[in-house]
Amino acid sequence: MNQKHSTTDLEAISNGVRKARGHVNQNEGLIFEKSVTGKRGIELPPLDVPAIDAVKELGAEFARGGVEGFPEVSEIEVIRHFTRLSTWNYAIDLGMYPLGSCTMKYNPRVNEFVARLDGLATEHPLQPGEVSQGCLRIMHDLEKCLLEITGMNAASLEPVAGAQGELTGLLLIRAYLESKGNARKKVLIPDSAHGTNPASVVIAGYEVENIKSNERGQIDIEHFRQFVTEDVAALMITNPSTLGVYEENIAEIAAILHERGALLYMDGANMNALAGVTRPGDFGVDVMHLNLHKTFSTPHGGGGPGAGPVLIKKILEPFLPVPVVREHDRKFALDFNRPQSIGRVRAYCGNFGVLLRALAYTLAYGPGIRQATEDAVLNANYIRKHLEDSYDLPYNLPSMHEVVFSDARQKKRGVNTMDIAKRLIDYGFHPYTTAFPLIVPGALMIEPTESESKEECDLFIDAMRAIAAEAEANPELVKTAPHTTRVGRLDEVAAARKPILRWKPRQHLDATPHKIATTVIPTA
Amino acid sequence: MNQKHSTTDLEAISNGVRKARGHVNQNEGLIFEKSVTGKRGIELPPLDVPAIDAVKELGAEFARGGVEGFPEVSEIEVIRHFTRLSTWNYAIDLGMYPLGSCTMKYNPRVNEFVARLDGLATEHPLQPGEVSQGCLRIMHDLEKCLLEITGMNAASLEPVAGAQGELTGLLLIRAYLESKGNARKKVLIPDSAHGTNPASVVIAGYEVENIKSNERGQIDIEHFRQFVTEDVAALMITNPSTLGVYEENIAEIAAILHERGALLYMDGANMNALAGVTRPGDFGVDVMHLNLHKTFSTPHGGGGPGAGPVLIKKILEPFLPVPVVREHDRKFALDFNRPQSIGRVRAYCGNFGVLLRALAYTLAYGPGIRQATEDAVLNANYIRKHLEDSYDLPYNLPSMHEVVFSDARQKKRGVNTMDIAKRLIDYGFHPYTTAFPLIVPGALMIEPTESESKEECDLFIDAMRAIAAEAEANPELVKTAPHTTRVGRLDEVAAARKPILRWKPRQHLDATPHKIATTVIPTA
Amino acid sequence: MRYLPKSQSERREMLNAIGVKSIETLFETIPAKYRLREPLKLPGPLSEMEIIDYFKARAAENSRGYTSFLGAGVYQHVRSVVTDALVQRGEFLTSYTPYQAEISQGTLQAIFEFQTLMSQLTGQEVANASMYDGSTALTESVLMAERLTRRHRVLVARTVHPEYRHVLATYAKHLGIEVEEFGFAPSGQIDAASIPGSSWKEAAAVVVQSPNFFGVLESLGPIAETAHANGALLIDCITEPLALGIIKPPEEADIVALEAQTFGVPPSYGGPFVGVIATRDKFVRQMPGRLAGETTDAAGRRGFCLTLATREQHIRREKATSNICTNEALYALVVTIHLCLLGKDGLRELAAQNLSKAHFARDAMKQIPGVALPFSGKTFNEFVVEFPRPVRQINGKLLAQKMIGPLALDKYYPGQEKRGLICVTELTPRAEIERLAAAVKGIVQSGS
Amino acid sequence: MRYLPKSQSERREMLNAIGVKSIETLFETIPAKYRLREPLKLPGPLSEMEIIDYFKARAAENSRGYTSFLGAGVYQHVRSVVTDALVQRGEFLTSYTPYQAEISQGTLQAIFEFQTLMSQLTGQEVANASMYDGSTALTESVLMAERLTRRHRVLVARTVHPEYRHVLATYAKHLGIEVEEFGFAPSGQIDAASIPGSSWKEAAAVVVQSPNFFGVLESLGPIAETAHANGALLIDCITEPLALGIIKPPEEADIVALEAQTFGVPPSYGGPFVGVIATRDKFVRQMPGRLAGETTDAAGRRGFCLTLATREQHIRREKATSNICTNEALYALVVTIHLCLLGKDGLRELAAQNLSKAHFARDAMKQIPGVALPFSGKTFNEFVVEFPRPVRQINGKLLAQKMIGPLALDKYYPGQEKRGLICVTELTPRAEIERLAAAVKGIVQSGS
Ligand SMILES: Cc1ncc(COP(=O)(O)O)c(C=O)c1O
Ligand SMILES: Cc1ncc(COP(=O)(O)O)c(C=O)c1O
Repeated sequence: MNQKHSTTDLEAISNGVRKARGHVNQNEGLIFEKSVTGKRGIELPPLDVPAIDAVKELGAEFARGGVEGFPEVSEIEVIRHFTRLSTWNYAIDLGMYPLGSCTMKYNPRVNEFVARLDGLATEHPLQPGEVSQGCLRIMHDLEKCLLEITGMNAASLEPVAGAQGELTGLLLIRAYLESKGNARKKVLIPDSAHGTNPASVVIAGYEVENIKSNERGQIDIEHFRQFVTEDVAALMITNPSTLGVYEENIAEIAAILHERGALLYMDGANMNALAGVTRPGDFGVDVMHLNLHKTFSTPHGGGGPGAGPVLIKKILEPFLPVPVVREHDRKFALDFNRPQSIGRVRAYCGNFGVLLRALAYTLAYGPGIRQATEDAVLNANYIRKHLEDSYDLPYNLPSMHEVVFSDARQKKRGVNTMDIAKRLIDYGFHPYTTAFPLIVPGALMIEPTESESKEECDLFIDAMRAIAAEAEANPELVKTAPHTTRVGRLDEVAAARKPILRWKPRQHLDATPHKIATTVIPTA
Repeated sequence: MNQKHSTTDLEAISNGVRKARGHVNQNEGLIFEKSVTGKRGIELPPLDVPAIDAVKELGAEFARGGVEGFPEVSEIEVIRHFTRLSTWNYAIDLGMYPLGSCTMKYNPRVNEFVARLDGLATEHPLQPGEVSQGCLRIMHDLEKCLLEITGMNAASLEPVAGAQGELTGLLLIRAYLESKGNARKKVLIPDSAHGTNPASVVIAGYEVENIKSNERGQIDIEHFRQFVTEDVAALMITNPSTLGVYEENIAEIAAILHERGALLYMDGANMNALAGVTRPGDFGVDVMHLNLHKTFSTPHGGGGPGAGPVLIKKILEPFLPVPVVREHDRKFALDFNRPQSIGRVRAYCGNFGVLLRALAYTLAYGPGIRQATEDAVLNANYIRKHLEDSYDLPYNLPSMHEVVFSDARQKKRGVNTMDIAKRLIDYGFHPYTTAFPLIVPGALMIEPTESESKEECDLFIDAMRAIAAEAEANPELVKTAPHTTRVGRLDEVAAARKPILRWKPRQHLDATPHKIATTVIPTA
Repeated sequence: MRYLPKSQSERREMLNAIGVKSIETLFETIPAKYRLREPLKLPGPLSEMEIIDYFKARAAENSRGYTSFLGAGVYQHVRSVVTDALVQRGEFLTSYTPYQAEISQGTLQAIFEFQTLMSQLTGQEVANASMYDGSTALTESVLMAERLTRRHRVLVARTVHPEYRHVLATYAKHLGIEVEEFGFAPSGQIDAASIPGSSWKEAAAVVVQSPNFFGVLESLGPIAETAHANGALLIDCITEPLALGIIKPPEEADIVALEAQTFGVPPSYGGPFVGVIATRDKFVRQMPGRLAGETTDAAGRRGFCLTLATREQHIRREKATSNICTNEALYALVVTIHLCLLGKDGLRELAAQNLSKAHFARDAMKQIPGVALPFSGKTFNEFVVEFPRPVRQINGKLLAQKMIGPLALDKYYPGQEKRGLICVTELTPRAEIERLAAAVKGIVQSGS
Repeated sequence: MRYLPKSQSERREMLNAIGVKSIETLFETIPAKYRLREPLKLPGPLSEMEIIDYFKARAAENSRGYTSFLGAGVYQHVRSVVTDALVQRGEFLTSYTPYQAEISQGTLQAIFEFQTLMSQLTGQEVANASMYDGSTALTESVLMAERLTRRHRVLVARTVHPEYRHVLATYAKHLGIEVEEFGFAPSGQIDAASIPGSSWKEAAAVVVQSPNFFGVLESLGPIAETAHANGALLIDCITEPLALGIIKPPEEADIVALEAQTFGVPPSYGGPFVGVIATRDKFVRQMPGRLAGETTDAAGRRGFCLTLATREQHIRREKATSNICTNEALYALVVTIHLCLLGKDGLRELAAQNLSKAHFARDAMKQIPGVALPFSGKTFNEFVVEFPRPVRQINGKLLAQKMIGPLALDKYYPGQEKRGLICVTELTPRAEIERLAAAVKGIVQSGS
């Protein structure tokens, strides 16, 4: 309980909440606040060679006495510190994570197991090919799977996130167009696009031209045609769009672009709606990336890592970044000899550990990956159906893997999407995505993924309906949520205005109210 | 929050609680309530031999269609089910666990790692010695360490818990005395003993004779002398006693017993007070057991497993249970050829996985194990010092690894040890041991172990003092604790009167209030 | 030392607070002459890395790379990494016995689920929260039968696991319980007819095992009838309960003593394992071991707590049903998670695969000239083979080919040196079964 | 399918609730001709066991059993099992970016601790919550310097990791940033004098690395002075920050671009790793990447939240400081836990061990006739050796002896085929160093 409430308030807070309850939870200060000189959490085997005197060897110019302020704690304190911290987090392993556009699906445990195998986790990226056949084969096998799923012709596994995949794809487009004599100037982006799209376009040296979606949230073909001038290098489109809607004219859009010498880039972040059902390569896409940390189940880990492989049509292959995995006679090698390559977007071979997990995921399903897609779309539509009465649906088009509502109705009572999201926390759920896509003011973007059971979907529906009712009957309750978390809404304005971005000894000794200090107990 | 409280109550509940706060926590039904026909959490590789028709092969007499009522759930549901359940538990990894007599110390993570190694976790207990040298050497090395720590001469690693160690030790005493011509009739046990001691005595075919501790909680030598008749096979003593007090006359006691042909058995559950400081073998003990799941840090795992190796003097060696590990020329073997053996107390070779962890623990410390002992005793005395003013200390003797208070003062306000224990939960701690030892009415038995930092001890002291103050000022608050857990005190009387010991489909469908049911939502 | 969360200055500070000069003072109740003056002679201290190196070196001295055909109460089956990931959560791994129910609901609900699964599996009404292992579960079942019937003789089939019988004998010896063994028929099943009527009259219980130590399924109906007619209880011991996935549960039995290692618990050179006792509701107050029960709190919310503790040593001391205190809770959790993952279909399929695999192996062995199957009874995933030469000789040669051959029965049954017990599970690749058959054939034919 | 929590009947029930006949209906917005009629041609489905078998087979095709002397930006150091046990907790592993602070305080506080550790280590005022890796951290540092100085030229030492420079070149190409490289002196340190004055005038930044790619420590003082005098920033790139345990932090630098893999992150054939940017407070609003900041809730309780998001793409889109969104949070957590375990003393000791080991190896190599150490600068745990023959030839022979030899510098520095970069850490046993020296000696002497 994070605020003082009257008894009636308390009843209101937990009334109808079936999925969660309060429970006692450990406090924990910063690790620096637990530090005492002389404690440590790792011991090293004794040195088996003569010890060098570092100060003498390095001299006053280089020698350092130790890192000032570094923590000194024992092993059990580290265990408790991070175990306690972990209990403050929500996670997929705890429940539904309906973050639209994020595809928070189950992260299979076997993937973690195989990623840690001796002989895989231990391999150095610069070791000779003779002793790297296993790694290379994994990359090769994954590449083949991704090409089959997307219907594309070639791939680079190097980009380590969706955004880097975007940049890589755009650089490929640029290299290709340059090879045709004109790199062109602009990339078109619908207004529903994710923020990384325009940001990547700029790094690739293009200008962004935003194109408005029509009243149905789709690209208006006629309108679009006018945009595709000689200056346009490509259209960068998310399909299904961030509204969760399939771009019905995608093939025609591709044709228009191709006709004018431009290319079609597809942000594949929403591939969870398509895998096994349709293939971007078949409907005209020239370049795309996948987010393996979304569609292919690799864990988000509180913000990363990811992998954003780029998949392309044949015409773009000469320009792929180095290195590329090649097979010859069941022997695998890294190919660096690619004179037309755009270069490199990252050192070594990309996030191999993520690629490996994605392959484990793909092998688990095989062609059955279609069932996952179907279940994801089924869940989204089931939720949509049951919430249509309670929330405003700004774009009434068929939903695929996600559905986007708006807070239009609740706003009349002063309750916005963020308030509803925070209240969901009291109901035992992670919020949906708020404030995205930008074309929906006050968006509630809900993506359940295939990993949710009917039971979990039903509880979510119940919670969302209950909150809609609360927004009518007791808007204050929603606006001040969450009520059951160990901290309430944080002052983000203060955080940004006078940023405190690291612990410092002095500042925190003063700030005793925040500190879980160890009191000095007067001995009797 | 598990009850409805007024605002002032709420403030009282969390006032002064520095170690914990409420936080939202997931509900979860029984796994059987989540089951839906056709789901599953494991898939098997395809069968690589012709499939047998089980019904045909086994016939109607034997063939079974499937286990009625078994759950049918997917992998992610299993992950969430047990992850959610886990968050309802307290654990050493979360904080101090001051359970007296239980030695809840840090369970090193590396021990879990090595116990799972391919080549250790995978070994079959009946495999030939030629391919078991690693396992045998581990047992041998552990045995040597335990003998050095205890000062004894020989060991059996077979018993899988303290209680089984007791039984084994008593059977050894019986066999030895029988070999001398008279097994005798009785085993003496101080009234402060753990319940397993008398229970084990009975299984070994002896009668229990309880002997009263004197007003100092110790064995009165003169009184004791009278007890040691010709009928007495042994004294079974815990040292330090369950009061945490070293039995000052132990050597003299041993001498009296030996003089009269009886033996001294020491329950080594409290060895955490002695390791590296003194050795039972040196002060006259003939037989003892160790609780590796206490002193040697192997995890309690919610109730087990354990291991209770028995350590003995030379004279008892012929009677050890089979098998015994033997070394010859750095080759190790199991010795079954022991004609005078008492037999076997368990199939195979004991809890090897626990033994292995105990060895890992011992290797981590080496001779430094003394420092752990010192820290354990330091913590107990530090806590004692700071709580003496607030709680009654019935036996004012020097404490070793634990200290036992009584609720005598708080009882005057109607608050008993269990109430204080429950209130500790609100303060973010696991309770101490209540209601043991029996010689202290309303006991508060506190064993911090060496794993607690000064910070954690200080928070514990603060909490205990705050509760003592609450017991004065607001006894009701303490008597109705805990207030912050997901369930309140449970009706244990009802549980025992009409026991519900398993889930049954019918019963639970009726009990809808308890069930987190999946509502059927009317479609609009 | 990395496990100790104290600095030297804190130690001094705490000694000051206590009011003593040095730590030695706190040990002064130990007579000086017994206080160690020298450090113990122990190996170490070792860093984490060195500990890992030590155990990796030991692991390399064991059977890695060998194919094993051993069962005999300890089985290698598929285990999911999911189980291990979950039991390694600190909240399960490092928690104590759930006496404090309000902060132990996780363990308690899991135990309740374990009890339910074990009841369902065995067809019994109630099961406990675990015993040390199968051998002690069996032994305690006999003591339980003695308390229930107040009779002191127990009839035990020689087809019951020999090490279990050894444990029973050790416990029984000083409790005035007479253990009478009886033999088996050519089918490999018990020869109940060989039990004298006089024995029946005094019998507290008759103990059988199914599948028995030879892998043969026992018919429980007839023996149950005889037992009950004589006022005795039937105890069924089960060392390979995976069989219950496709084989009828021992509903006729009054007590079932189970070893649940087969369900996700690694062999680990013999333990920790998971014993269980399951029985009829009416016998529950004589059943040893912990029990979790369902109840409610004051607000009516469902919760679980340990119950019927008046059976246990911490309450009843010398009058308790058993001396057991620490049990095998964590491995009961392993079994629970494993069975939840397998589920109804998975368990059935797994059992069926074992049946098919073992029958394939049985057929392969049968076809080797000179090799015979001595018992005619139905089997699950183990069976006895009779060779023209001592099993130990054959095994020596198999070992050289990186195979751990059949268990030589003469280890337990003197005189049966040519008989070996073979176990084949879903994990034994067909190619390895064929390699075994070929190797045996070669050895038998070569005659050397 | 085991990952899917639905039965067929539930699917049907849900379709009914939605009001459609079949799942196909929900895909009808996809033109029929693009809907797949055939199942995809993918391997699988595989059970968990088969997946493990597949990856174990792959692992066996790699370098297990070989001793490696490779570093070059990726290091094998001691890792504690504690770190892995903690990061595998579902609450860390399976949580999203902590935008919802109230239920993400665990991740947020850990990030805040990471930022603090990185600041302390580098002697900088502020550090971000991670970049993809060192190479992109360096690249983004250059872009940051460009924004800060509004200059478009960057001077980069050829002693900076060649693959990092390659990444920088790829990004810089279309942004109008001119990358000008400069060489190194016989000491192996940068040859700052070779930079023309005209270049300095237009320079946004000068980029050096210390320890540099040859393992040699750079003196940052002089170059910092020159840079600052010319209005340019100094960017220090660090690929082996373990050195900072005993080597002075680059306080003179304005931006530090770090690869933190060395702190507990497995090499994993090149990723995931952990890039970091650290800088001065005054530059923070031009720094890319997430930041966690301290704040309070309405009740005054301390809490953490992501902050200064106006730098980021989801707010600023094409005007953002970077396109980075997903970063390497989980591995930043690995680094955080690892450094908390090591602590001040542990880090120092570990660094000192590396120094001693590498110097032992350097001495051993130096003693081989015909083998020379071409650079005179001070080194940490890597150093360049010059052989009388091409490194690749030597490595071929070492590989046959299960050693992965020095990195042949001609991979990146054409013409330097006789020079190799050797890395030795605390994990390289002395005996293996001696084996390498003996093998090299043999190869060099045999002449074949
Ligand atoms: C539609 C879309 N595009 C691109 C991205 C960026 O991917 P990443 O975060 O892996 O860089 C995201 C991630 O949230 C996304 O949802
Ligand atoms: C003093 C004492 N003796 C014996 C035992 C019994 O040991 P176990 O539970 O391992 O059987 C205990 C366990 O709590 C104990 O504290």
